Amino acid sequence: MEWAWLIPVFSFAVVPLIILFGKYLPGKGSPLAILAIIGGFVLFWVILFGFLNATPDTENCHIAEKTGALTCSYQRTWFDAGFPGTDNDVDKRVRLTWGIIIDPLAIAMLGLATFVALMVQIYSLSYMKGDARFDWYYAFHALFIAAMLTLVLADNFLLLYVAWELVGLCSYLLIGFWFERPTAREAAKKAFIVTRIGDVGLLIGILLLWREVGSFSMADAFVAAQSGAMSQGVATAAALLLFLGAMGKSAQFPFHVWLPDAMEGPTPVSALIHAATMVAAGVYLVARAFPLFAASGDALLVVAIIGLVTALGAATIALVSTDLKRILAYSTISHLGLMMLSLGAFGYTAALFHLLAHGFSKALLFLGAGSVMHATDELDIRKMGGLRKVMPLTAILFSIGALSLGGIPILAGFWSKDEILIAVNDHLHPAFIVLTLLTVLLSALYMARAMFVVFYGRFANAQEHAHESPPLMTITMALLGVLALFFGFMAFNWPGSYEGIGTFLFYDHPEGFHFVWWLGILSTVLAVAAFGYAYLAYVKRNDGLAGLKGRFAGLLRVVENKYYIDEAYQWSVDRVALTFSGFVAWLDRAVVNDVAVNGPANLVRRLGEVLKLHVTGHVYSYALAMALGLIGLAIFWWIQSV
Amino acid sequence: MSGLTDNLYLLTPEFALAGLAFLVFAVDLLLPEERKHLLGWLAVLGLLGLVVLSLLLLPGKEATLYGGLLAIDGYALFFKVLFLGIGVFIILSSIDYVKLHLTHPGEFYGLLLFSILGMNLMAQSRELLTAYISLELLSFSLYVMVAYALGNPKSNEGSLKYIIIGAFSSAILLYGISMVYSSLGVTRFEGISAALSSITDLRPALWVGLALIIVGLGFKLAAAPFHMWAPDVYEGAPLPVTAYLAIASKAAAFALLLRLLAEAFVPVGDRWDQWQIIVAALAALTMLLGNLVALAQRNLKRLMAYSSIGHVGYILAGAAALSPDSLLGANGIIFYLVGYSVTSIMVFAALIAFFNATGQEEIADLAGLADRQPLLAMAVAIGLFSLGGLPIFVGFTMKFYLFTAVANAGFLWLAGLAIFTSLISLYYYLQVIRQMYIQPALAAPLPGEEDNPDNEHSSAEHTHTPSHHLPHDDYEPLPRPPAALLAVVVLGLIATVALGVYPAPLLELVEAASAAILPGG
Amino acid sequence: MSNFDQSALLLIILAPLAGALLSVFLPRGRPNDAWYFAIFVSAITLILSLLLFARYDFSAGGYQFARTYEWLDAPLNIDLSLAMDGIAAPLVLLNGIVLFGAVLISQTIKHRTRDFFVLLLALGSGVFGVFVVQDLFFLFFFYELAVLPMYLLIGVWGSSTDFGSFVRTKEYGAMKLMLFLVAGSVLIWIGILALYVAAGQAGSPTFSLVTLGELSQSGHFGPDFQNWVFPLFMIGFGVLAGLWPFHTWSPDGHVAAPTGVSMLHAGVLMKLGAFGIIRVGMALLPEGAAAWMPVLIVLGTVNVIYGAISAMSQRDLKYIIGYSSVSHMGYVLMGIATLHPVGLTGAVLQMFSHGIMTALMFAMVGAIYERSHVRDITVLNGLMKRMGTTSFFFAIAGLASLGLPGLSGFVAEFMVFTGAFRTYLPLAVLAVIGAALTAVYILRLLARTFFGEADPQWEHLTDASPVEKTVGAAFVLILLFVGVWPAPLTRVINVSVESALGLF
Amino acid sequence: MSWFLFAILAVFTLGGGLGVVITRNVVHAALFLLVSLVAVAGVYLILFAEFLALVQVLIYGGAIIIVLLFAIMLTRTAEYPHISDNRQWPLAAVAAAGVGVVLGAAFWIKGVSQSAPHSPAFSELANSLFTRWAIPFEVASLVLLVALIGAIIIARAGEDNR
Amino acid sequence: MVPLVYFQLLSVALFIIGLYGVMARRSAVLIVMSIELMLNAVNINLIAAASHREGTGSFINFDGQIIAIFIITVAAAEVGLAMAIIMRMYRNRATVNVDEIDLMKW
Repeated sequence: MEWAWLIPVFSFAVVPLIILFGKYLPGKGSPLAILAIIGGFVLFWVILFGFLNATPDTENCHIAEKTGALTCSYQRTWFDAGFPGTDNDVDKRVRLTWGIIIDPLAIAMLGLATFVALMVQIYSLSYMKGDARFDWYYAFHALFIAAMLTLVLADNFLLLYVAWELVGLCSYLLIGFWFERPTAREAAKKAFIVTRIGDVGLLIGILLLWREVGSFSMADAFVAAQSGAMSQGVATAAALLLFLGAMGKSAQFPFHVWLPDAMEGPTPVSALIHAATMVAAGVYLVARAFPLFAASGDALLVVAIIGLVTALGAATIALVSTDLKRILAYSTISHLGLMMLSLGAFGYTAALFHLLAHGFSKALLFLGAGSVMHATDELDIRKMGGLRKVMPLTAILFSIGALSLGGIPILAGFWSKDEILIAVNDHLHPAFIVLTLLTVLLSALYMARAMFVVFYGRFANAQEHAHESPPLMTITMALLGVLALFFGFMAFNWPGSYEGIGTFLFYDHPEGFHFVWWLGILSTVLAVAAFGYAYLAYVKRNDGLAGLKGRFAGLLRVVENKYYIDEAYQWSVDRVALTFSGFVAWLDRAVVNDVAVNGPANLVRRLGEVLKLHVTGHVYSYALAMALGLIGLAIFWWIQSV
Repeated sequence: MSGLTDNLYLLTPEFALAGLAFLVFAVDLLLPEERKHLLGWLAVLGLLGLVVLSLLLLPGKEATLYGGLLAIDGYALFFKVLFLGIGVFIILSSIDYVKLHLTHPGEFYGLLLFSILGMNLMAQSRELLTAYISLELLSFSLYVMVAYALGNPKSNEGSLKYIIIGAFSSAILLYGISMVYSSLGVTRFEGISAALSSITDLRPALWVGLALIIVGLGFKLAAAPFHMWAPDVYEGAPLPVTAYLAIASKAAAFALLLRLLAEAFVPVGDRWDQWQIIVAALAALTMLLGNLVALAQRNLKRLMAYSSIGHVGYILAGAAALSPDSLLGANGIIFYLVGYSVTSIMVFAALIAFFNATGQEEIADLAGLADRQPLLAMAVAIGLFSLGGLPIFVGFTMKFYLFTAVANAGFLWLAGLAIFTSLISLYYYLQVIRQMYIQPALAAPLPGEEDNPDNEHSSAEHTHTPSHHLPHDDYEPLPRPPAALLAVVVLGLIATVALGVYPAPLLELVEAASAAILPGG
Repeated sequence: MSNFDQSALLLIILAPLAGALLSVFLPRGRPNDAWYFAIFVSAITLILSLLLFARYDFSAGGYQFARTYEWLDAPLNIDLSLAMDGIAAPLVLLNGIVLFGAVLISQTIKHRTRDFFVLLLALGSGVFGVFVVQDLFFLFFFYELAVLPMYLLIGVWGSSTDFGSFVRTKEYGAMKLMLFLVAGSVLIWIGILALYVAAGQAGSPTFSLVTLGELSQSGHFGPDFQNWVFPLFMIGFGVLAGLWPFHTWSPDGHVAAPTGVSMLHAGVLMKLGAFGIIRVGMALLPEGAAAWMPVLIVLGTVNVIYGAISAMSQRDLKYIIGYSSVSHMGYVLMGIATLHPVGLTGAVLQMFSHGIMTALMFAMVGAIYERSHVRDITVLNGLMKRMGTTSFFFAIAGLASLGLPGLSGFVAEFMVFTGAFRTYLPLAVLAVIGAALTAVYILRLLARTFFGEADPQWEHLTDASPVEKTVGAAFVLILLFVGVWPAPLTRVINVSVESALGLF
Repeated sequence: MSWFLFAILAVFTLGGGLGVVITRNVVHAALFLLVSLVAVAGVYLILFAEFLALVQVLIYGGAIIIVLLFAIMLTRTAEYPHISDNRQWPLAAVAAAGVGVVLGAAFWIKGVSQSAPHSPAFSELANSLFTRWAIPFEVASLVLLVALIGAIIIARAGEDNR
Repeated sequence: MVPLVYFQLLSVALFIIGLYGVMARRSAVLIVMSIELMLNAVNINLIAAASHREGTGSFINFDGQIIAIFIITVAAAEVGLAMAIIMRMYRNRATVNVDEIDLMKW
């Protein structure tokens, strides 16, 4: 297991190789990247089994306090700052370390990341074929996956922050991959800056914890938080600050604005970064720091509320959006909101389970959308229809993903969502469960809408030239599809062999698999009803929908405009920020420089111009001056002498 | 009366100098007009000989001649060599100028030699009348030399103003002497100090008399408010004479003042402590006025005049820092005088060469000099940087030394003011350097640039153009300056840097000199 | 002690100076000769600085390579005593690197080339001097020597720019820079004299930092004295460090200065100020420092925020970088003002990292300006297409300056924050926010200038020359190296930080 | 008796002086100057400085006045008969008065208590002039020489400079 | 017997008259005359001091008279040179009025 650090290092290693020699390598270096990630994926299994066999008395392993999970961690010193010495002392020095932690959470994320990354990279081989910057694409990919793996393995906040920023960078680079497009350029900038705002919170939180604990180790921080060595207020503040970072990364309201725009990037990138892995990092962070959140109840409540608002709001927008990828993006936001909600409801296991399930399904959906794009160069669903005739495989796989996220039973999404509902129901105010169910309904509805409009119904003539995608793409999709289908069964308790995910991924105490019938049935009914209605509305084209739209026209406009949040941002940036900075710049030039600096200088020069007039050029006035000076000097001397 | 004229041989250099002057006059009669420049070389050789003679004859000699009228000591020797040296370089840099622009070369060099004699005696005299007469010898020569550009009304006007104010101030000086004499009965420096410290009921006449003497010397130093003649005279005088005024006559006046203060006032102790502030006040006024007004100058000579007034202010600050038990102040002053002389000679030599080639003397005329004659530009630039007090040049070291002395004597405020005013001075020095290096050659100064040298539109015509894309080839280069001037400039450069980087050897000599007049230190 | 250790410091000061003096005798009008010679000289200094840094024994710490040369004895007592400690070591290295880079980049100087390199080398020698002398006189001497050439370097080889609403001529930039810096040195000079006088009253008049340090520790400098003298140094050196509100010389100077000079100016010269505060202010006047640090850290924070906000709405590349330098020097000042070991270490590291980063930026901007004669980011666009390498290097530098982990900027800023969080929590929070602002203007710059479709008018632009590529690549590698493995620097800095803060 | 003489001489001295600075006619001014100088010589006499009185009359009354008159004739301008004062004369009067007050006060306060005036023997004077004061004497001769040369060069007509 | 002070006051009076003349007159020639008055004031002062033996008997010397001799000499030379310059001025500028002689100022 101590070799886990190799997983990211593989990918890090290939980055410079591809950048420097990519042009000369076969496949522009893409094989290198894929090899690296394959290595990572293999190593993941090694570590998984190593971990399953590990016991608290294996070296470097122990049962972590509070989380109660078996944890193994390995560390190397990075560098010391401050006075020479070894021990951390908040007033003398701080030792920074490369440290990895291996626990169920980390392993789960490893699995998700490596697998999806592998799929996506293979998929990209044919999707990105012939792109001018093919090599750069794979370099960025490798860099991203390396950073992502570091992020999940990090055992101290600083390393986590480092990786956190790097994934942000890669997302920036990949969103702006086609930087010639102004839209892509702006989207990338927006993504970076918006997430950066969250990161400020994260950094402040980390430094705040350091201030309290004296080291950046997560474990120390959690112990301090739980043992009360850290005051309740500080714990809450720190937790909320960390959550700020999580909100940025996981596109939680009000920082969700960047994610839809991020769809400007290549679709595989959207699948990997903006669906499966990076955006989940926020959820991962909250889960990772759960002891801290748990130590302050208020923080968790905030998490839940934000999560719910996000989930609901995003779902509604997804319902009316007309861009296939954006629909998926909003659904991602919505599901991330659900995960946050579940965490806020102590649904630790549920959240992570849903994270995985959603990861596979959403990756599948994006790749499907990608193959649609590949086939039609079109993203506006209004111009699509009946594609299943031309690309049946894609249609089936996409449908699987949609049904899974729509919460149709036995598919992965259903089970994970069910867990969340239970958690919400158990731990939170009744209002929450109602709204959550509404969200469930909506998510089913928009999934169904996307699915039916694109693949079923009348064939849109716009796409004669459309065709099924090449095997590399379909195969990878198929693999993901399998997971989307059956991953849900991981939740069950298979007596003898496997006790269910709840005994592996848990907080505080292992949880068996449980199922609340009325909730299950209710959610199923909602989902099925949603799909049914969608079928009628979009395939059979009965015009109940039009009437509905007419009735809620005003509301519709608000929703279609994404609640004007982007406009609000735009306004605040243009009107407030830029105006203010313009003012400061003017101040600096006109006041600080021209008045405060040039002023005195010119004053002195003018003084010279005036003073020089005393030399009149008339000899008698020189004599007069001497006489006056004489009087002054004589009197002065006299005074000084007596 | 025996004893008075013992070891009169110690005055050999002075007599020889007078002899040299007469020799020049004599040879002048023999030489044809076109060979007269040889007189200059004759004078140079003679002066160099005198330097050697003095260095062979005088070191280590301590004596006072004529019952305390003249001193033979390290101090006198140091300044003697300094003045002779200055004379050498001034003559070297004026030979061509004289040939080009002046008549009566023989008399010119002769008068110059007489004035050097006067300066030597000023540094040696320990008695008021002797000092006065020597000073008049210097002044008279200068009156004539200032007027030497006979056809030039400016030169004429300068000398008229100079002689009127000069006579006026010498009348004041003499009145001071008479008051001192009438209240103490002595005019010898140590006599004065002895009387000051011994006699109990001193008369106000004495204080006022001393004040009048300071006024008289203040005129010679061009210390504010007795400085107004300086700009006019400097501007009117022929360039070499301007240089001579700015360097030699100032150095001589300070040599006299320093000896007077050190031998007559400083030993008096507590009274001197009270008088220091007076000198400090003069210094402050002088450095402020000189540097501020210099900001507004367009004419090179006038600029140098005001800047020299500023430097006088610094040196006076050093004079205020004299103290019976420390040589720091005296060292600072002497070191500063040497450094100032070296730097200024270099600058003036370069300006003379420029004037010989172009006949121009406005700051704006220097435009593009860096391309037209790089060596001259470099000399002027380095000289001005040095005067502005920047390393690695002597200007920095000497200012640091002097201001340290001032601060150490308890006048930190004065040192601060001095440092601040040298910041101001840097501004106008940089304006000259800007003309030479930045302004393209032959570019007539733009309208409005005069009153605001770094204003916006001064280079609006080449916005967005890196300077090295500017056409810098449209200049006509200046002829290479003749050997004599070249020698002065190069030697000046070497000395400016050498003294700035390693002044220790010089400072040992300076220590010896100041120890001679401040035995207590 | 090997012979090298004996004389290395003197060598590293004299080498550029000697080079400058020798260059004077090179034939005029043969630009390349001057350039080659300057490369030769600066290469020597680079090697020397590398050797010095490598041979500095960080386990022993303290001042090393000490050597004293008699200069003036009583009554002034000035010696040229040289020594290098762990705070100076990285900066010496920095100067070696940046000087070399600046000389290489200055290949494009074709007019009065010889004079240019003479001045450039003189400047470099002055900077080396300040870092390694142990005597106030010489510290001031070299300080002024480093300032002096700037006027001509900017005035002669600089460029004037018309910003429509206002014009910045090179004369203006040069003059302002010169007067500002010398005005700062006025205060420093007064402070030095005050110290000398105080030492004299304590019985041993001297300018030696060592002796003065002993005097100050034996309590010869009273609190009142320290409280009025320290601000002289704080502001005097602060001017050079771009301390708000005495910063305006810096952006204007950059706008006017030629590339190589901008590199040295922002890369090294501004560091002299911060270094002076540590070396003179903190070491000799600890009580005064302790009393004034709250002021300094407030000003430093203002630097950070103010610089970033002003940079946001600038249109000229050099103005943006100039203001970002103001902002980044703010971190240095903050780090110093924390008086916290980690913070101070961060400050020194930030000096190094910012030196490299900003030098790289100016180098690349110079490359662009050379080709397009435009620095207006609203006019330039799509350069990534035309000048890929240049844009890439610039982007790396930009990312470093917005504190991206893995690049040196992050490590340094982060350490500064750490120290500040311990000592001045609210200001530290502000500073972190300021770091986010950096991202705004850097990304805006990248998006406007390098991304997007290129106008046809930029078709003709060629990518960086081999020389520029070399410099850029080298600097990028340094940024990466320090960002990934700062230990070689920090372990050197740490020891001297300990002795520097030992007084507090 | 000596009081009477002193008063007379003082009146002539100052009167002459005032005449010089007040009259509007330059030639008159020169004559007033002569009066004043001769009166000063008289003052020397009542101070028993006969030699000085002699020198005074010879050099001043003789040489200097003549030189002045020559100069006046050679530089005759139309306004010599009615030359006016410059604009700042009131200021000048004030300043002069100020100087007078200072100097007068300086002498008046703690004035010297003195005994009868006496005079050195003429021989002593000469002796010390040529022994003790030899150097100033020689320098003075040089001064005269310089003035002579200068006067010749400057005043010589014709050849102006190129 | 006239006390020394009265001679000194006399010299002061003459001195300031000369002083006034220098500051108030326009013609260079008159200014030179005024300077001569000042010098005579000096001489009176010196000679008076020289020829009064002081009660406290601190000095008997006639240096005063010697100084006076020198002053007279120098004064003569001064006048000569000044007149030469004035004539040159007259030849160049056709005036000797100092308020018209201000080519150079400021």
